[in-house]
Amino acid sequence: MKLFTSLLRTPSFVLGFGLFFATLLFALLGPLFVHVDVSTRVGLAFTPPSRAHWLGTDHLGVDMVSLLIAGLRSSLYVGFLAGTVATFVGTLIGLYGGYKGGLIDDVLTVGTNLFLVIPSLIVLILLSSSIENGRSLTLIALIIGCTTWTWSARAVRAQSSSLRGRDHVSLARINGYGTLGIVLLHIMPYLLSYIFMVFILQTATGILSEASISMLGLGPYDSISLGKILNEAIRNEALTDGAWWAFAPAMVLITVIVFALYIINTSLEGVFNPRLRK
Amino acid sequence: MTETCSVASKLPRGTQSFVRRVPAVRLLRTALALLSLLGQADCRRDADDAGGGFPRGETFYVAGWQWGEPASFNPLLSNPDWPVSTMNFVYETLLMYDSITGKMVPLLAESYATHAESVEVTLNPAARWNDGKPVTAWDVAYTFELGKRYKSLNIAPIWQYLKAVRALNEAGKEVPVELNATEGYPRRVVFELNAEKKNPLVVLDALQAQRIIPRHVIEPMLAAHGGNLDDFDKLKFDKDAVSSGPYKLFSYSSEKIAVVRDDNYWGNQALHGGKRPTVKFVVHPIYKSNDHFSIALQQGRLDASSTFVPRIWLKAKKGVQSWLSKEPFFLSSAMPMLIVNHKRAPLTNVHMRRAMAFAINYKDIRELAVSGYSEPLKPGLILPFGLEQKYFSDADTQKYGTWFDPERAKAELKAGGYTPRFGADGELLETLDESGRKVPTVFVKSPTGWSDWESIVRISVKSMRAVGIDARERFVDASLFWNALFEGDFDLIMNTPSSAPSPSKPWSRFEILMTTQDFAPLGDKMYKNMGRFNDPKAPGYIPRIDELLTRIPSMTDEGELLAAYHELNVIFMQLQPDLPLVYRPDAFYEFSAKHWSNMPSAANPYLPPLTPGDRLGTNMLWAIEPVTH
Amino acid sequence: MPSEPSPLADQPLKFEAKNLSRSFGHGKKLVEAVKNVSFGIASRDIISIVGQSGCGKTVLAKMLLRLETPSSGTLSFNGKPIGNERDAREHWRSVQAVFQDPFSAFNQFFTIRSQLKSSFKLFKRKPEEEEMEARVDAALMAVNIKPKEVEGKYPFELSGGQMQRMLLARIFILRPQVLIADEPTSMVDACSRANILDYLMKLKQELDMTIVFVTHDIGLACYISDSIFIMHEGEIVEQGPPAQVTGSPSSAVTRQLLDDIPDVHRPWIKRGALD
Amino acid sequence: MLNQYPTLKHILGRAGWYFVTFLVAVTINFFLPRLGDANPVDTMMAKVSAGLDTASAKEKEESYLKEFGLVELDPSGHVQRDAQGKPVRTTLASQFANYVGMSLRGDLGSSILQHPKRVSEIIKAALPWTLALQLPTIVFGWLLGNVLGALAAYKRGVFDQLMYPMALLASAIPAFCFGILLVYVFGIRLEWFPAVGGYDDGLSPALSRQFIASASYYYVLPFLSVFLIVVGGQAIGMRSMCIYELGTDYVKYAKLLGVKESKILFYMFRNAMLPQLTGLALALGTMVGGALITEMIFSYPGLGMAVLTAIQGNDYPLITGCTLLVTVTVLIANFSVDILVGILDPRIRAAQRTGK
Repeated sequence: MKLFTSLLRTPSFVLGFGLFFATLLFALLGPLFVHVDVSTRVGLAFTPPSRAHWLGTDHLGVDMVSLLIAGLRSSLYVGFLAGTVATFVGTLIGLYGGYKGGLIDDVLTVGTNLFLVIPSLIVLILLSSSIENGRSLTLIALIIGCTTWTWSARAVRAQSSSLRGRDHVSLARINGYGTLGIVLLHIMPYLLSYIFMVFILQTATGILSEASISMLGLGPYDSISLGKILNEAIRNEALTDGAWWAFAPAMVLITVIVFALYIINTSLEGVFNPRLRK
Repeated sequence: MTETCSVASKLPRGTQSFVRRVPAVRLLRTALALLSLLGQADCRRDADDAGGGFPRGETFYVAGWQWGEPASFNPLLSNPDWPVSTMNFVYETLLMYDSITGKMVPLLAESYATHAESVEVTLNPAARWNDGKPVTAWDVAYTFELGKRYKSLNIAPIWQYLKAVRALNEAGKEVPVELNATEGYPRRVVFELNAEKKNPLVVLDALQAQRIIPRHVIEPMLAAHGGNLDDFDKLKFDKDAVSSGPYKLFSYSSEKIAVVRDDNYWGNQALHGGKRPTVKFVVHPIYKSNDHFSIALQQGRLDASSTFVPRIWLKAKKGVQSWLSKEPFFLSSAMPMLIVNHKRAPLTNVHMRRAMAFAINYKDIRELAVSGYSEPLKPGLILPFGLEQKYFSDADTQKYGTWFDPERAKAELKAGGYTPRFGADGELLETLDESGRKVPTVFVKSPTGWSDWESIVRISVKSMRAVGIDARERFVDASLFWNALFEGDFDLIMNTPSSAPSPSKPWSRFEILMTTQDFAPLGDKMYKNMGRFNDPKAPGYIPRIDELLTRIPSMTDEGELLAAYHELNVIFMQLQPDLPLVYRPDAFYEFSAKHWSNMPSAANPYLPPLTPGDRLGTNMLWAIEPVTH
Repeated sequence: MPSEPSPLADQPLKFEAKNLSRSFGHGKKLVEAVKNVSFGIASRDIISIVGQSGCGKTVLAKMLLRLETPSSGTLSFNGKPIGNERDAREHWRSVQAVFQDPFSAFNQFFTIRSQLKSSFKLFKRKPEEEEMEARVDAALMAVNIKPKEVEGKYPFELSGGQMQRMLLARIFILRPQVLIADEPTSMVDACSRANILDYLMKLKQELDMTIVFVTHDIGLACYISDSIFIMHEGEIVEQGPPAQVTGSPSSAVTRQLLDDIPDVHRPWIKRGALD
Repeated sequence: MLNQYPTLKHILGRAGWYFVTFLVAVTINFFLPRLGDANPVDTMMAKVSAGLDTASAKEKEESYLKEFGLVELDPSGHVQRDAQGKPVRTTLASQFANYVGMSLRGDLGSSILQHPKRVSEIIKAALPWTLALQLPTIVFGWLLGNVLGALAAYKRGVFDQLMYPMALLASAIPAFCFGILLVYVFGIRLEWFPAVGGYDDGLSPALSRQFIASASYYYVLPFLSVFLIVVGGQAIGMRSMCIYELGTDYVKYAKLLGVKESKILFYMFRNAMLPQLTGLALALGTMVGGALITEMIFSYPGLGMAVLTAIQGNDYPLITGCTLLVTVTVLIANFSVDILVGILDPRIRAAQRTGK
């Protein structure tokens, strides 16, 4: 509670959270106010904004506002799913390696470094281009999650290894807790705020990664995402034809979400860190 | 390097001072200097022009033919890079087909004639290789005969239809080959037709498509490689190749390919009244995506392009033009379509195919996916305009054809025993067949990243679903696409079969879609009739189609020909083996008049709409004039 | 006091260390925390390990607790080498500990009571729910805390003295043969300190427990111990009953330790610390 | 044996781990692209088979399969066939063995898509462009970002309040969005800078003033598109590191003792910088990945595009060659930073000696 009030007194948190909440509302409640229809043709290609269609149409004459709402939903979905997977994998490996130390830690560290060394974008591209059938939104999110967990593993590992010598961990050990129990009950709770920050950053990374691979034309083909809107706009020459409404709003949305998540993260850091940096 | 300095002084003043003033730029310059040192090894050829560059007033920039890094200019490869592949810059064809008049224009050949049992070509006596040797009938015969020896050559399939290619002298006698002959060489080439498969049309196609190579150079080279074509294919032919064309390869890198005018070109005297091309260099920049060509075109960096430029009317403000200055802007000759797999349910059912043909919103495709660049689509496989118009029957299409008509689509579905089930929100849930079983989803394959095709597929799927056909898009990697097409691994697949205008149209369009030659089961490759239509071993085989396809090429009576085409087109419309979607040009042709004037267009139609070097478009290089600013 | 017998009572006890060493790192800067230590604890006494900070006493305690592995030498408990047992819990059933910092010894995220209850994990057969509750209550009573007082409370809601008693309550539940008390009094006020020492005595007397008392305070050690080990730089430099060690210290280290005891009758400035 | 030379021992130890990482990376590089069922020869065939009859197409296909080692050969060099007469494909394992053997000989094979070009040829031509675009961008961006971040942390006040949100925003904008925006505004609308390519179409790479001027002019937009984002990201990192350092006891103590401000700043900067070095190594690691999108947006020559087209066309030798190169670069960058930090940071130096 105290934490929450002190957060509310942080202007950057209010700004970040406000922005994020606004995009979330737009994605979730948008369909209540706007008739979302991403298949019907309502005009010619790249019709400029008008009263009926505030942001004009895309290259297939589909209402841009509808596309943005649908795209935003997918992007948020990818972000959260990828963020969850990456945080989960990274946290688990980081916690375990950091607590165990020794050879297991070394092996895990090498594994982590390995994934860090091979650029994740390349792995992403390789994986997503080698999957012929059903490069679905969910699959892409999972792939992103499975390739971007590395730095959260590193960050969590450092924290976890600093906790392993604490008395309460020793007590848990002589109380007969197994490794899993210690990691989950006696180390992870201490890092929850940290892991939450990691999750926020991983979500931002997920959204950016999806946009990147969609930009390269390797996006999901079962749904619309912000990256795909951009990709379609560029490939269908929205730039050349000056159809800013086909790409600028999608860019703004991506930037706003990521920006909001970044500010939330830094403001959280300001609140959490005094405790972490003992 | 002396030339470098003199050229550098021609640099616009603004640029120079810009370079001098900014320290960051100076740093950068050093970095780049180091960089180009690194790049030196690769740019050997480029170094030939010593960084002097291509003077804008003498250079023509063209694009749309080369998408990746150039690798080889070997004329025997199936896919050499621009300017060798399908261009008349370096190697030349015997004749050039004029898609507007339907006539063959002379190039290496002075004339040609079709006889009952043969096609005969007479070479231009002035035709010369750039080493001074004449282009002989031996060269022509050798070029074609290589296809008999090496089955992997593009020219090989013609030997189904040929008995022999013979080089004759004026007197009609064969003379022994003499590689270094400069006089008394044969100029007449007789293509003797295979009596069992008499088809002069494919021979005429080959005369305007096959580039002739110098026997006196290639034969010894091939011999030096022990006759091993795979070894020979490794030769790049990127330096001092012996060729007959008006241009030579000048330089190439991953960013561009350039050709330079050959001032000793034989055709300057023989074909162009002593004039040489006004263009000294033709450069093909290699950009990484389609829209970059549009940007370059509207900024005047490109003079002509053969890429798809959407909404050209918006670019007209910046000086981008096409053949016509108003809709439909282009002349169409090709028909992108959905190839139907006849071995997969429910596509085996003619009602389903016709329902699809009635369901698709051709107007949306034309207006949105191809920017309205063609006449509205009419049913059948014959173009209702241009040279093919004479075979087109409006009455037949009214009677048998399919148009965009959702109600009739639904009626066809009903006739086929199909019942669609829609959800509360109007979305199609599934389609049930007569026995109440779910009809499998029909997937429409298309390569990812081909933006106009993707749009076409999206619109088709949308309109099919609207009437109750359970179709879905499936975009696949280009690398997977072609294999799927040939092996029949698809339900519906995008393709533009046999698109280039040639003497054999519209026969070849029917043939590639409906022939049962080399019929192979799914999983084996078929390069024609990829949809496995009209299986000769299956019940319901219609021998009449093969009969018509075999007979049309040798028909000479126009009335007979007309009747045959009508019959074939009616069969196509009734059975709807495939789903044509829209018309579009075989090769797009856009140009910018910023640097060169007198480009061919509908207003100035001295040549068909082709970029320079592309078939008859080559002749443009003598006619265009630099714009003086 | 609960009258039921300790689950682990009446077993012979023998703690034996032979040439025990523990070092960290390697190369030039090898740190030997414990050097070649040998001893045997066979009685059910209170044994104090006394030494200055960094003398290796905590590392030694951790090795006895099986929280650290010796680099060399052997450590056996009741004849079985430590670390070789199939079930580590076997060892912790017999050897338990209270730690220096009561605040950091408990997990901040669970209630005190639930953490006390989790001690039953060590039991071979986990008692019924009701019995566990009763035992926890009994253990709390044993350290003079009304169960109601700490009902639903988290570690950070209690005082240091209370927390330290909670650690002891654990011991009343587990009733090990050996208790290793690592500076249990250093973080609490003087009043609680005496209290805690009393409980340790009580554990010894009532439950017949052997207590290894780790401290830097030789005075405290004298107060409760039956035997004292003096450690310095990883080695045991002197051992014996308190009277002998304090009465006639044989090593300079012991003398120094004795000198460090604050003496109200002697002004500290006279000791020449500022010379 | 090496105990007398802890630093050397440390370096060797790290080198050992990096070597293991390298081996695993090489294996992944090989197998990852081959996960899909796409066959590069099909792509080649698609390009060449137009107009071929089935029999000759088959023959051609087999000759390609043979050349790329995708079919088993009998001792006389002929393609082995199964009962149906189809060629026997090689197993992935034997392809891997072949690949390892070739890699050890420094032979990256020839490209499939750009057949018959050698992979090393392609990389050699593309790499300088990628390096020229990415290296200065990352290094200068890193330097400027660190200076700005340190200043913001030290000065606080208005400078920080302005710089920090800007830096956050800059790092939140996806690089490609920024690139597209630059192309749109400065390349297409205003036409101040070229939108496409690496140098004037009318020039060829050479050491001439004209070429260098042109290349510099074309360099501006791609450079900016990456540079500002790097600056933003680095400034944020440096700022928080410095704020942390400012709060440490040694800085407080030094201030109490009246140590000169510039000296404090120097120590603070040095200490805060070390973790940032790791960031630099990582940034260098993402170089080719980042280059990919930049090069695509600007049609800029370089390795990124080669990688992308290779991936889309399943050009295994080229993919493997490029990823191998990337892996080696990243490993070397990380290794050097590891060693450098070890030498520069007294804390880590001490830790090396105690081995912990």
